[in-house]
Amino acid sequence: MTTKQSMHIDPYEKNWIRLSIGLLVMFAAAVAVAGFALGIQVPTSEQRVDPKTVAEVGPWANPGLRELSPGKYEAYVLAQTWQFMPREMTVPAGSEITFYITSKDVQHGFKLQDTNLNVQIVPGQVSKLTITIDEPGEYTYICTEYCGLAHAAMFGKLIVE
Amino acid sequence: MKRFLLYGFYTLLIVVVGGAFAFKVFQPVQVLPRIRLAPGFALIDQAGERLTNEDLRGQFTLYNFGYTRCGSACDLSNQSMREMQDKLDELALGDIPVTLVTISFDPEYDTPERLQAYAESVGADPARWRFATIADPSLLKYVIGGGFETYYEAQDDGSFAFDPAFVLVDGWGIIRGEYRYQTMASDAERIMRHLEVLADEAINSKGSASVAYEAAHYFLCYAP
Amino acid sequence: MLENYELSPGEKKFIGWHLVFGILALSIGSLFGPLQAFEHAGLDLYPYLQPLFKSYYQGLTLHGVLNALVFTTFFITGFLTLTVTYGLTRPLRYPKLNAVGFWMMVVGLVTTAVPLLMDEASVLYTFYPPMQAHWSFYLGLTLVVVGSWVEGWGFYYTYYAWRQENKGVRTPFISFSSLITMVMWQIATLGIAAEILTMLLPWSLGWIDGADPQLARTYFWFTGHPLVYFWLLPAYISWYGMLPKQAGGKLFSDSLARLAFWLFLLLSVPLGFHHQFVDPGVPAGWKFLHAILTYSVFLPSMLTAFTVVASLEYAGRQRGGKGLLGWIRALPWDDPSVTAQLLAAILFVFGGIGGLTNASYNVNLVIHNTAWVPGHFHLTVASAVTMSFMGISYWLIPYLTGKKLWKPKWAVIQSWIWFVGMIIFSNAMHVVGLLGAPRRTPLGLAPYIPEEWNGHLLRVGIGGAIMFVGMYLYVFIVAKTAFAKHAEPATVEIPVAEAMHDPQETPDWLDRWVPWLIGTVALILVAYGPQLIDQIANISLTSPGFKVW
Amino acid sequence: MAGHKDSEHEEFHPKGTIVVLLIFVLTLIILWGSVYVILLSRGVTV
Repeated sequence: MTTKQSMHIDPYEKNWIRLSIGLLVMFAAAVAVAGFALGIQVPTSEQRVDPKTVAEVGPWANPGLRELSPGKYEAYVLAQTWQFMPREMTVPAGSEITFYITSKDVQHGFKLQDTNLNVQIVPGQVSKLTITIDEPGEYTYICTEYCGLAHAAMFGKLIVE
Repeated sequence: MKRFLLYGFYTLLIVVVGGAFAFKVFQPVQVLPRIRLAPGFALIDQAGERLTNEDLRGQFTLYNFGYTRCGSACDLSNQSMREMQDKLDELALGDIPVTLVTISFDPEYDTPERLQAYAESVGADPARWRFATIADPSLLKYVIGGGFETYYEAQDDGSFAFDPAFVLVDGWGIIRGEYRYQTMASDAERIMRHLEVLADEAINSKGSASVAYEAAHYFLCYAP
Repeated sequence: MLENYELSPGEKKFIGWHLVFGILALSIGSLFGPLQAFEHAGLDLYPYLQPLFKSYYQGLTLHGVLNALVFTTFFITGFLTLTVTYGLTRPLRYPKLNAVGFWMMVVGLVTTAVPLLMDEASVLYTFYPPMQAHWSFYLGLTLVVVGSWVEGWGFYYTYYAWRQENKGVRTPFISFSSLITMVMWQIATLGIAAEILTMLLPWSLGWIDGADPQLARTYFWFTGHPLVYFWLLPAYISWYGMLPKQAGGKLFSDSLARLAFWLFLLLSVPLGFHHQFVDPGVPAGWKFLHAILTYSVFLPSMLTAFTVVASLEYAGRQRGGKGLLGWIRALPWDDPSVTAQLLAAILFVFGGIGGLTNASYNVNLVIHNTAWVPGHFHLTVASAVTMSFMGISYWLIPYLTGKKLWKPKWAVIQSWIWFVGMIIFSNAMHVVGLLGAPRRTPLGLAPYIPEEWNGHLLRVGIGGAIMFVGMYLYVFIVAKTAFAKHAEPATVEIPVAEAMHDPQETPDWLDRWVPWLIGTVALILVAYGPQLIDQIANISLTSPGFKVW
Repeated sequence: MAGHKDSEHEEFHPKGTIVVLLIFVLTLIILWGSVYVILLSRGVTV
């Protein structure tokens, strides 16, 4: 070829690219700080269970909130069409709660309103996440994934006293 | 020359990325996750001897939790412990000893004598499987509930509601496996496989080979 | 050379059929939009539709599948047929191959529509197992996708033939970008193909007892996010390659436009885990990796923003616009096609901001599975994409039919109506999502609605109603144009923007496929390979199917 | 030919574009930042 080949980039555009990259790096840093320094994390992979038997044996046969030691709780939650088991839990303010959530039928979602607890519930998988709630009040947990006709009616309450 | 360097750089890049990729896919090394530190404790065992977490350093320890008046609720858990106790010799663990510890959460009733009798009734080999507890119930709650994160609670009729969980701890006192509920494989099978994986790491991760094990942790090459 | 080229009547007809099916799907799918919006506002009309339509979810599934999957795929394959052939100034190499692809898509559409209309597949457009639709639903979707592949192969043959005739010439931009779009689509849809063919189809036919819902999600989102780019890139083709000309200017930077498209090919696929940030079966490290990769695909969109706005500024100044921002007023706002695309771009700004929020790893926890998400994608697929396609069809349909657009003034008004409705609707959805309202939920029936949501839900209904008017005004204008008996004949020139610099001067590596394809495959292998292999090796087909609607 | 186009290009500085895009960036930072603040205010999730 005889024509001159060059990557012509307008100086204004060059600066725009720099600015864009800088902006994205800044956002990524903010996210990493929140995630890895402050400990606001997303769920990671847990154990796998058999959705056909999970509601019959083991902790989800008798789902609910249990005190491990003072101020430390675990909550086994079973999602099914179209309710959460249990429907209501009560903990003292300042408690650390570890949720173990699974489904015995279709996919569901679990979102504890006004907190960062928000997970997908996939049959065969256990969604595990730990939170600490300091503020007393009634926190609703709702199903956030379409799970059938009465999906809108699927919710429960966590009472923090 | 510049071109040569560039190709060298590309080759290196391909080797590194390809190597990392192959490592993750073929998983020549598998490990268990380092979950968190196991709690410290000082228990009294069935022979009336002190058993502390420090005594169990340098060996693998498998904990489960129960009580002697348990009845059939503990059968499954005890059977699994018994099965593992009997098969320990068949596992490739090098010279690393394994201790099974059952911690009772019923100290009021479970005196060393009763633990001794219970141990005999479930076929425990005293050299391998120890039964122990702490007299102070609130301390016990912090160890089992707070530290091992395993639930138990006294009921009105004197029995206990509890989770038949297992916890696997390595020689540094780090929890490497928690078996809280029935997963796709049976607990005993998984735990024995995991013991071998732990032993493999403890024996082989020395010198330059330790890089491979650290990589396995980094790439989450966890044994299923 | 472009000015003299004219598509054959057969080709025009062929493209026209794509639009007919696409817009037909859109006009049926959009019927359900206001029903959902009204439901949120407290007015449930579904009981009155019995027994024709059984439930909110049947409506929602039809809305999603017909609008987001069917309308887009038909419109895009049709539009790309035009940009490939017109850009290359040569007819399709094997028109029969493309025809086969098209009719496969039509058969697929019908096969999908039947179970949808019979309420046998109310599984929404993500069809997550173990919710189980009738097998014909999965088969139909497969046919639509494979049909689009076949049309893509037709494009490749055409390109290859052109390349033989034109060695050393830069591929004309609109064809170049169309081909990249199609290649990206074909790589991306491998995920959904694997999901349906190896799992859902045999499972819905009863050949295997269970599905693995987690693996299915991973397969689905392998396709699911690049799917968004498959919708978006044709709009970008128009924004880069056509809109500057329509506005009276030139493409500001041809080489950066090409680079942006290569980056879209490279980065569109390996980031699907950002839809699975809250999934229990994916390790957090992989989620973070995909968050970073999603950030990097934001970069070509930033490039696009600059190049497109600069091209428009140039156009505005050519038209006499003065001052820092006076050029905006000087743009041809009386041209319905331009107006639609400009408004689409404005809405897309907010879609982009929301999208970046969604992609931000833990920030996603705040809005995952809330009404924010449909609020967001109505700004992307239902604004940036749909409005651009509306704008395109305002010149494309006159071009194909030879009839003048019916009342261009009304077409301008139509764009503004949609724009206003969308602002009200999407803003309300974002806000109510931040407050915690779940997506995919008939909120009028939910027993847990706090008082503070109600005002926003009312706005959802109002916005939906305005958009409804906008949508059917569009359908009306388009139908009026296409089926007019005594229309004025139109002589439409396909708008193809010149670049400020001769494309022949752009570097050679911007016109070479092999290195970019290798890079794309390598990046996908790194970002997806290990997790996919993990999940496939540990597959547990334990979930039987459920029909829960 | 090429020289002519270059000179034509030199005359055009997309200053208005920069203004438009800076408004965009500002909006982006404000909106994104507000969600980020909500995240931080809701406490730790491990």
